[in-house]
Amino acid sequence: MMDVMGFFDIVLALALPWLGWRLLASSDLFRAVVLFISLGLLMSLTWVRLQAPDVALAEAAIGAGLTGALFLSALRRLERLSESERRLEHAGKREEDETIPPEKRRRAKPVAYVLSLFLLVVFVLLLGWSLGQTPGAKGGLGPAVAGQMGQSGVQSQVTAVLLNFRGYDTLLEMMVLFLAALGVWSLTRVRQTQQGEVPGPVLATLVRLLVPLMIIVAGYLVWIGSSRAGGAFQGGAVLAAAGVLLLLANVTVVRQVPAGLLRWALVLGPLLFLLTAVACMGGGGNLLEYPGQSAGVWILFIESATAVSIGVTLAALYAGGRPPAPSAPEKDNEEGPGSGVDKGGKA
Amino acid sequence: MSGLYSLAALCLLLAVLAGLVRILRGPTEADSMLAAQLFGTCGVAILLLLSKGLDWVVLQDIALVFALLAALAAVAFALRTWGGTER
Amino acid sequence: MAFLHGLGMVCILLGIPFFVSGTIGLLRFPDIYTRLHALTKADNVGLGFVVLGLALQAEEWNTVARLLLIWLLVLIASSASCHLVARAALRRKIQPWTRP
Amino acid sequence: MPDTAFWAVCLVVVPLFFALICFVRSDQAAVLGLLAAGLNALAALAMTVFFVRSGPLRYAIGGWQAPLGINFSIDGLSVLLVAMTAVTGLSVSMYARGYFSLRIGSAGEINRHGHQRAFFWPVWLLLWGALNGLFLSADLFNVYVTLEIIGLSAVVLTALSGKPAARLAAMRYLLVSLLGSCSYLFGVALLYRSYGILDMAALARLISPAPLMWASLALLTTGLLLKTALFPLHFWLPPAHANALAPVSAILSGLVVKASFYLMLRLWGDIFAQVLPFAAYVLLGVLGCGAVLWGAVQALLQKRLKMLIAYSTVAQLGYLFIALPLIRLDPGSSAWEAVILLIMSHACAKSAMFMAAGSIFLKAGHDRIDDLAGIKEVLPISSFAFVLAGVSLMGFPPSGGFVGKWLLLGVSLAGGEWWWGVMLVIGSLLAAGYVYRVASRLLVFKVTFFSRRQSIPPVMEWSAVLLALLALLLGLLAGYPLGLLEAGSPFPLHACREVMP
Amino acid sequence: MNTLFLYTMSGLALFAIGLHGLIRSSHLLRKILAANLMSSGVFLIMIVGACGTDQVMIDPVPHAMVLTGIVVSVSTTAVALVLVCLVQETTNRALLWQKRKRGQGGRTDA
Repeated sequence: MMDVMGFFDIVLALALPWLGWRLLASSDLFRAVVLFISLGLLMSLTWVRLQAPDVALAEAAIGAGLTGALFLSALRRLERLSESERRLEHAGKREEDETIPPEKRRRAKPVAYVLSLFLLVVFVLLLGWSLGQTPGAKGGLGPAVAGQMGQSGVQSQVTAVLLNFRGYDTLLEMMVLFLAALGVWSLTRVRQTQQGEVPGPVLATLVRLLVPLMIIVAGYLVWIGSSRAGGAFQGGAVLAAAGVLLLLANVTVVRQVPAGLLRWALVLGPLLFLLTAVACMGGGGNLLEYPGQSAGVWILFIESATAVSIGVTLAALYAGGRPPAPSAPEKDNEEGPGSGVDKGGKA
Repeated sequence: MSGLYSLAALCLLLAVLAGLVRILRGPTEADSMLAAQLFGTCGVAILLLLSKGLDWVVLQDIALVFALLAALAAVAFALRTWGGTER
Repeated sequence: MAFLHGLGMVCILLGIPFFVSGTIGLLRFPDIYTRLHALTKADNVGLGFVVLGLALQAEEWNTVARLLLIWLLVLIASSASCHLVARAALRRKIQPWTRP
Repeated sequence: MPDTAFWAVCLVVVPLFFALICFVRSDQAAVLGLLAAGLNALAALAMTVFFVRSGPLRYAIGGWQAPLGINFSIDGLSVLLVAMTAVTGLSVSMYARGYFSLRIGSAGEINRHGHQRAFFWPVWLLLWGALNGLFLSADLFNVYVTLEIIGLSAVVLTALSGKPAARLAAMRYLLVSLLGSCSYLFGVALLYRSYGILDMAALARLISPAPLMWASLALLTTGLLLKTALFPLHFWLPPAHANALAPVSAILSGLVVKASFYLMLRLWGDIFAQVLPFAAYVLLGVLGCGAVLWGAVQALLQKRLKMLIAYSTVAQLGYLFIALPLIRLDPGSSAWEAVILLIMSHACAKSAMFMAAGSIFLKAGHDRIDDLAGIKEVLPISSFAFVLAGVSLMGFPPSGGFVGKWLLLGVSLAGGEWWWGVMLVIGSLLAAGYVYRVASRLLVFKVTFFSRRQSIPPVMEWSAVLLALLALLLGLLAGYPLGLLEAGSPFPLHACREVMP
Repeated sequence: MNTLFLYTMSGLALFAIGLHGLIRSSHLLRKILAANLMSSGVFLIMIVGACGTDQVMIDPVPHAMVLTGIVVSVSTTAVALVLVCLVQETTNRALLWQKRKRGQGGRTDA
């Protein structure tokens, strides 16, 4: 038995760097993104082999699913921009800039290239050797976590670490997600998609079937998080997958969501997490010290709130900009000459 | 007995990797899109076999999420890159 | 009981060749439409067999239900995406391969 | 119940809470932002008062003790830096309120500046909360998350101005920040793999020379040097700081760069202090000298005022790295006090300078240094603030910069390594060079100065002047902050340290 | 040469490939892909560190760290991709260095 799974690991461990190399060496960007998604899914298999189900779920849902979808939509936007760019140049509007084509530039600095490659190889070999030297991990904080599992209020060790022992990390983690949504909203506004884009019959039925199932699976993952692999991040990611599917199929209900409600949904998770953290201090405890034996209940409450917020935030990140203004798109010249994405879209 | 499952899982993994070669060589973008489908089916099968081989029920949840996400990736491929407005 | 177990094993062993043939089809077929055909059909049947085999060997019912749910989901998803990819390819005016 | 720990928690929770509220109530963002800034300053003041009374403290978040849970370690260094952030942050917030209300006033561009204001406040408060969290936290991975928030919010703030140059600078800044965070995380992963502990104090006791430890130190240091923009890795800083909006430039140069240098101090001064050879410190010192020279020369050549100030940040950071070998060299703690004084006075002076430059830019419509002659007729207070901040940057008595450099000079001469002292003097002369270059343009008497008609609200000018004055007076009042340092001296390198159980 | 060491080497290789790609590739999208690769490599090394001798999980803390890391990297990637689109649109090239060639320092605003 061991040799077969051992061989399975060897194939997997060799496939990852090979795929990574092909990914960066591939000439066509679309193929690079596809390889990146395949790498994410293979990585998820690796996490399964390394006994990390939570990470496998998160990698599959966030790493391969959402990041892949983000890259695809960015790639499409880049192509549409360069397409409209070519049309403008064709029409002679943009002055021809004398940029040195990138290929030639790379040869311009061979010394730096060789030096950086050499440094990298030396560093990797040194690190590889030193990693080989050190004995296997002595269990780090594992025994300490196992010892305190009694008071943690949940069965799954990873959820206990994430939301109880190191809950402060997860709180800041939610702030990072919120900040990303803020950043994307502050940079651009979502293009006014043409109304005419009614999804085809097949896609409509697919969406009608998959989205409810995804929402149920998300709820299931959040619920199962306390005892097995799952939790707020994984549940939120699957919820976001449902949101992305709705955005993809250009379902009209998505555009009717009032901006105020959307902002509250984004803020809900971090705000409730912060308030519960402070509420724990009311009863004389420290920040995030769940009172008495009710840690399990508090954790479930926080997880469900954050899962909703993560889902909405990741879907908003996929949308890639502030929701279009409900009123007639007022003259929003928020950028300089090459103005906002909406200009590009109208070309 | 349970070695059979891992052997099957190994064959599927090799099949997936062989399938990835099509992406590298695939002339059109559509060929690269097949990867999502490939993972949808082979990845789920590998996980189900492993869950039986390693007797680990959690893998079925992961297989479920795999199937959902492979569907999302495939739809994202088809729509975001080629679908939509053909100018 | 052992009979069910044996039958399940046979089903799984039946499923694997379908996967392999799906991949070979993916590599050998000349154009996108035939490859789609190979991939969607062969792999789904392969998965069907594997799921059937595992279901036969499963002890409690919720595992069987879960396996069937996953199989149905993959069926729906891959057929829908096969349709979308084919439609997209047709829109991009990729001509199906004709025997020279 | 309120004691040092309570106020420390407030310092992290209040900015984060108001950031969320500012996002939801974006029309009252400015009012809420200012309220948060005031509350934050109050909390910092209260924490300092309680700290002086009760001394250093370890606060276990979630009630779990150090190795398992995350701890705040509130000692002299973190209290001082939190106070610095509070003071600089408060004045930048007041400046920003005036800045955006002025910009919105001009009818032509209501949308853009309304949009910028609506997103400036939540992102700035998130940055502020993360800065406080970073200075207080004693957990390596928790510091990674706060570093990530600081880096990402700095990038978003830089790109807020919407100009192509700002976007390009923000893109480059984001890639450098990605590279820095990834290598820092790799260092933390290797440390955890070999010692199984994430808490800084516990780690300091376990550290022993091993190949993996050296690799992790190298990774941690590269990550932090990238984020601190030390000399060879500084290419991303000038365009980012120069092309951002005025209050954003003040925040970036004054506070954000200090966060990763503070971590360098923690790593090189405390955790890895026993195992590191003196040669490593000398290497950083040499890079610091390079930064001082390169930054100053570039500053002298710049055509634009904000680029000049950005390059002066690169130079001033050089001083902080020159101080590292002196800290190792110096048995007493005067080198420590010098570094902290330099950090605090640079934060105040540089923020004041960028604020003054922002007002000048708004008034003159451009920031080409050569055409700024006679602007003092139109903007007397801002020009005075600029020159005052320049004095502190030059290290001219009685500014904090002077006392810091003077202490460092003493340490370098006493320790027999006179060349560091010589470097400091050369740096100061060069700094005097570029400050005088600008001052001569600002203060020359020239009656006719064409300027945009809009008048700069007084709050913008006075906040710059007050901050510059504070940087100047820091030298005189050096006793108080340094006294704080004694109360919780985090790094008695020689004395054995009381560490949690 | 047990499989854990193999996974560590594979993680290290991913980090090195990502680092090389981040520095060498010219297109911004490829740089962001490389950055994600680098963090995947680091995560792999962290999780391998958490495995006992026979690949069984003995320490959940690296798992929590990697989960946080994945969410941080998806957030940073999202902002980076939007920025790339904006850079491409205003300077019609998704490259970092074209500014240098057209004269330093375009027009700036306060």
